[in-house]
Amino acid sequence: MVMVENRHQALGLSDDQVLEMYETMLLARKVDERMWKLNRAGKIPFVISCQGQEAAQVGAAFALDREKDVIAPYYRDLGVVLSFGMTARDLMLSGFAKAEDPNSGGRQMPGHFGSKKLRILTQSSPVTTQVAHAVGAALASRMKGEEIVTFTTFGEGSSNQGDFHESANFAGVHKLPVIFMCENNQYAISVPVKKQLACERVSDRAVGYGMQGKTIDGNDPLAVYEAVKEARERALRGEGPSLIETVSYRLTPHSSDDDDKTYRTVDEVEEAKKKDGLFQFSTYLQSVNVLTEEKEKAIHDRVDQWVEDATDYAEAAPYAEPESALLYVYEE
Amino acid sequence: MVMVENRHQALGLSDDQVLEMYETMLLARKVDERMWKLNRAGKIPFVISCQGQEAAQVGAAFALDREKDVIAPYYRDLGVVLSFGMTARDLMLSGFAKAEDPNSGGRQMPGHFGSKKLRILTQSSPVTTQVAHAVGAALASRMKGEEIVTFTTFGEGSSNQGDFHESANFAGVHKLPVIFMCENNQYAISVPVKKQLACERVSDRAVGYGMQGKTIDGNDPLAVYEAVKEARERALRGEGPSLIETVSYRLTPHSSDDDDKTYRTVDEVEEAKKKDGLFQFSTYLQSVNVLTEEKEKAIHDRVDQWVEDATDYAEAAPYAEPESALLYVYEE
Amino acid sequence: MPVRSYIEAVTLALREEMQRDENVFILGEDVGVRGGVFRATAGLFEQFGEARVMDTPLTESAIAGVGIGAAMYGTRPVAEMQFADFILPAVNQIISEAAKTRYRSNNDWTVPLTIRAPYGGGVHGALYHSQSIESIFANQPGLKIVMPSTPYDVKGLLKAAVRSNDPVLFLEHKRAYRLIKGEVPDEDYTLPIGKADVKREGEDITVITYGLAVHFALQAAEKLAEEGISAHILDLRTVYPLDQEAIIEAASKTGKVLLITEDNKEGSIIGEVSAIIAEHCLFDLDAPIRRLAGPDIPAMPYAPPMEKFFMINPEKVENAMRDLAEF
Amino acid sequence: MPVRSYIEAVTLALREEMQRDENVFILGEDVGVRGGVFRATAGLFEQFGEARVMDTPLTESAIAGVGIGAAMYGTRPVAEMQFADFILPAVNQIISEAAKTRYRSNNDWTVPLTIRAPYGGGVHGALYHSQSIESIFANQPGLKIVMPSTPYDVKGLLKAAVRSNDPVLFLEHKRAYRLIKGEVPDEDYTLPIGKADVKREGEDITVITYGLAVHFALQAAEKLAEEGISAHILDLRTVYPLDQEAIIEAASKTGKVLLITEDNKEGSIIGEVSAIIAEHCLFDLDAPIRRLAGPDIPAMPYAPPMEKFFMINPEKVENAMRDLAEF
Ligand SMILES: Cc1ncc(C[n+]2csc(CCOP(=O)(O)OP(=O)(O)O)c2C)c(N)n1
Ligand SMILES: Cc1ncc(C[n+]2csc(CCOP(=O)(O)OP(=O)(O)O)c2C)c(N)n1
Ligand SMILES: [Mg+2]
Ligand SMILES: [Mg+2]
Repeated sequence: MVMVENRHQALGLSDDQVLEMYETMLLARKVDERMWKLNRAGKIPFVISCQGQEAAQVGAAFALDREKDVIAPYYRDLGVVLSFGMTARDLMLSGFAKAEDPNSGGRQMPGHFGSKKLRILTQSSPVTTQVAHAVGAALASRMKGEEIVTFTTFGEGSSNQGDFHESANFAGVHKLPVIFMCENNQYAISVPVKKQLACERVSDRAVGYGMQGKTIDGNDPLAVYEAVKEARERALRGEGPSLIETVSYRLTPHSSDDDDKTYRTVDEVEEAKKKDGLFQFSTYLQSVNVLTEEKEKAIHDRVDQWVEDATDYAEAAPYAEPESALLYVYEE
Repeated sequence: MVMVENRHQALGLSDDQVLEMYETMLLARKVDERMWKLNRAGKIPFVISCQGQEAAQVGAAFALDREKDVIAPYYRDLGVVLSFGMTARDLMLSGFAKAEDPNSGGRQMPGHFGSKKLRILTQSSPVTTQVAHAVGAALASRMKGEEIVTFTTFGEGSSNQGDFHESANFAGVHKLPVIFMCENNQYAISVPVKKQLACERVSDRAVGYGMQGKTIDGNDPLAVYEAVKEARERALRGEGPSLIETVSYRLTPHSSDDDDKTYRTVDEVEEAKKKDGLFQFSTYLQSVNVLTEEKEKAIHDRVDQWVEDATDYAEAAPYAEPESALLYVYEE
Repeated sequence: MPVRSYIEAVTLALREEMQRDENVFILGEDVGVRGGVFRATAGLFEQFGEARVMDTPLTESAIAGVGIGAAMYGTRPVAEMQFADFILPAVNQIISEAAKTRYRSNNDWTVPLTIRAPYGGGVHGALYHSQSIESIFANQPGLKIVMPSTPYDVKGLLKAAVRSNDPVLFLEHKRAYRLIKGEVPDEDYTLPIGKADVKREGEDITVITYGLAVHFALQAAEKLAEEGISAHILDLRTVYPLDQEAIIEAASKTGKVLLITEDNKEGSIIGEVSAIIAEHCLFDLDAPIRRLAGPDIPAMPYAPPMEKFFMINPEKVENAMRDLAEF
Repeated sequence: MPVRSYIEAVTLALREEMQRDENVFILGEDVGVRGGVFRATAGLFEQFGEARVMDTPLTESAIAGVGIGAAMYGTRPVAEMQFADFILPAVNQIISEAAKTRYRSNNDWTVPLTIRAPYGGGVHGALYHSQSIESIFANQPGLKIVMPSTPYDVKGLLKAAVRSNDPVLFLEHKRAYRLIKGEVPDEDYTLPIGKADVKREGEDITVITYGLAVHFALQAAEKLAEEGISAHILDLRTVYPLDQEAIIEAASKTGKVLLITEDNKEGSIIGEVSAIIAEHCLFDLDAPIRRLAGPDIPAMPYAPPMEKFFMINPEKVENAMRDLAEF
């Protein structure tokens, strides 16, 4: 067997921690896959996926303080919210739009995360608005003298929105403890990155906000972990925000309403699947003898069981009463 | 007398051309000064100034094709619009809000330039919207196969607006023939540049749009001329947009409604006046024997006469009829 | 006459106008190879090429703003907002710029720009893919807002919008896209922007509405006819500026008026319709001016029972019409 | 009781709330050392320091968006938009985010954010420094829009806005800033958001309005009283959501209603007021519901004769009131 460098120990991650990371990535993937099946079976109207981005999401989330930090994720961030305490059941409740869905009580589409308890700011659909909220939360946390950072994510297409620019600049000027992570998955629906941005890397934009910018392999959770950890430390030292771009590939169509064959080839997608961060991480963990065959099987079984339970529970759960739609417009 | 390098000939500018540039700068300054006097005398309700930015404005405008190029200037650009054919009389008519004002027929405040005949896109007050219009005009001109560029300007504070980001990126992706010039005058009303931007230079933002960025001494019309000329040539060669930052200083309060003593010292302003591009250019022209004492006097006399005539004409001119306010909401 | 769906009428109108005038071009998110997420621009990229069917970066303010600049320069851009809900980042460009350009330049510059956007609910779109957004813009002189109900009107009004020398917000009900079909001639025709249209003549009650609800009202009218109730139905078609004359005429005709919108009730454009009636023909009325609208909650939730609770539907319309007739 | 100007009441309310609650802070353009371009925050930077009176970059969407994030985190930001006209780049953050946060999170997250903005004309502000912008937002459940007319109301309502656990758009008439003075107690008090206020009791005609026009109506009422005409004047104070009960009561009382706004007529919030009346107390009316408003042109031109032509003023109000009384 070839000797592979143990990278996670060098980063201060224990074997248990990386296994937990792997399990979280797998759970995100499997919840997502199940959602597609449910959608194709006509049981839920909509899915939007994390597939291909779990490595970046979980790598980043584990670099944060998951008990204290605040996050403003975007719709693909199953891996992030699972790391922050959202459960498969919570996500399935959201997929089925049931009353018990902690994100919105079935009011929002799946992928619109939010939980005060878990410090996940509530999300909307118009892209990039959350970036400003993250900056606001960072400002408020610093005012209150709290030792935390705020972490926000968005797609590369969304990095063109005015709100990204205004928010990044605001954070730069006030040296706020916030981390901007752009999950570059090469497409904004059908539009490839070269028609979205003229710069080589999204991280090239960092200098315009006086902040550090880095582009990282988004299929490598440890590389993302390292970058986010460093950004977090800099933020806590008062050195301001960072912009981290993680490069990977969107393995599914944009959403269950999309047909990606109209704008990209099956070959291109198959090629990208070879670099899938989930399998790469599994291979790495095996190569450093952390993930044995039995362990892999145990993890898969556990995750499958969670997904199964979550689906059954959510499908059987009740909808909110129709008239409850009138509640919570204002404080009551 | 000390020998000074003849910089303008090296740039391909004739003596007559640089004298015309100087005269235009002086005219802008003197129109502006007169507007302040009229305001303080209670004759016009509002002024917003070009003072301190004439060198950059006129340097840039003369590098364009003033018979063909399209411009989307901002409210301080007296030097630009005078170079493009607006007259002192036109500007005074606008200052007095008279019917004959070619910009708006007295409908808009002074500083809101616009003239189809002169290819000056009509401007509004919300900052930075014109940047998108410039990009649109560049797109349309390229569609029509015309060999022109579009030129737009804005303040450094305004470079933080979402519209700057979205428009610059759009132009970068589509390699449009447009020049973005940021007139960095160190303040956005009372807010100094270091509280507006965290980057060192506004031009640091260019890389994020895959375009060339340059920071130029805005008190040196020849340096600005050179940069804009080069940007224009690149645009016409299909090499896309450029971002040029001209650094100077706002010599007046933000507007006639402002009191700059509340946020900056008189010393700071006096110090900046020493670098005033208008006087520097006069000194240069004298040193290369282009501007003689007689010529200087003749120019001053001519400019004074124009300002005088313009003021008299505009003051005596009639307002639009009150009911004419109802006209031109839609095509009639 | 060929029968076409509402969305086919959109595509047809765009194709014809692009053939007719090379200054017409399309810009928006995913409008190119993808043909739009609803496929309203399907086939146009293939027919007219990338330069005239342009995928833009994901930036609504720039889509509107670049469209405005291109329109000022003499082209006729048709900008697509992917969902009406996502027009909001472009509000400044639309209200401050497009709407005011002609006026502020004293008739010197104009913005012949059409902005298309799919609006409306009933498609499991939840809070941010279901909204009615017309009232946000329905107080902006210089702008026109067209909201057609039938494929025939779509074609004629969209072509008129593209040819208009003023900016037009053209709002298409996304649930109507494939649900509503109707005869659409192959010939070139336009319909006048600013004119409402009587979709059914009647004597007992007047229904004034627009968009998908026109069809609900027409269905209900058929049923009520069997009960001996005759409904007059006015389709506003242009919701800003309103066709005051047609509104006054329709209201006066029966003296009993029901106004319907899918939007939240308070502040919707039917409030203005009511005000016009109360101002001009109050003494012709035999009943209070009724309004049927969505509840005042932030658009409709995702869960089907709550979505259904929110949406106007044929039953709600029928009941409201019968109720009014019985007043 | 001390007499204070309208703008002094703004500053006082802000100062008191900042003293009362350290979570209250101010952000906006030039609000710091400069004390605001109208000087509404004058002295607060000196008293509370830079961290709580924060000059932001020139970016309205970020001002609103950062305010929203900070509010979600548990502070009470008061954001200033330098002119109401420049709130438009922030529309997406205000409508999509602030207004919908409580609802979309099923009551989990809230946005206790106040956004202040000077609106209104008559100050040589031309098209972009004179606008009334309330109708753009007056169809957004989750948001409240307050537009006070007197210094007393300013203080009480602004303090209530800061303490509100929902987002409030607080619109201050910039011409009222120094023109309108009135008694403002030193004591801490708040006034209820959502409640209209009878500013004058009367029997013959009802005027319903808000902002600066309240004063024009009060002046006119004095004059008309000499002619034997008694006017009842209702100040809406909160223009969204409207105080329906108060509107119905005021309209029913005299049966003759004049609605006044400085905004363009079509699509202004007084259309909704009219619709409420026409829906609930039509048979109490003795005259058509009249509206006095600005013409439907894009805000007011700069040249004084055209600005005057646009603006509501005491004479126009007096004439409209007399006219109605004589109906
Ligand atoms: C303001 C706005 N405009 C348009 C949309 C529709 N839309 C949803 S996702 C998306 C593409 C996003 O691309 P990117 O930012 O790269 O993120 P990705 O989906 O690839 O992760 C678009 C156009 C939206 N949600 N919000
Ligand atoms: C969208 C918008 N917000 C606020 C204003 C008010 N305002 C006018 S000029 C200005 C400062 C502009 O600063 P900068 O961009 O640096 O240009 P400068 O005036 O210094 O030339 C502000 C805040 C405005 N006109 N538009
Ligand atoms: Mg993407
Ligand atoms: Mg400046």
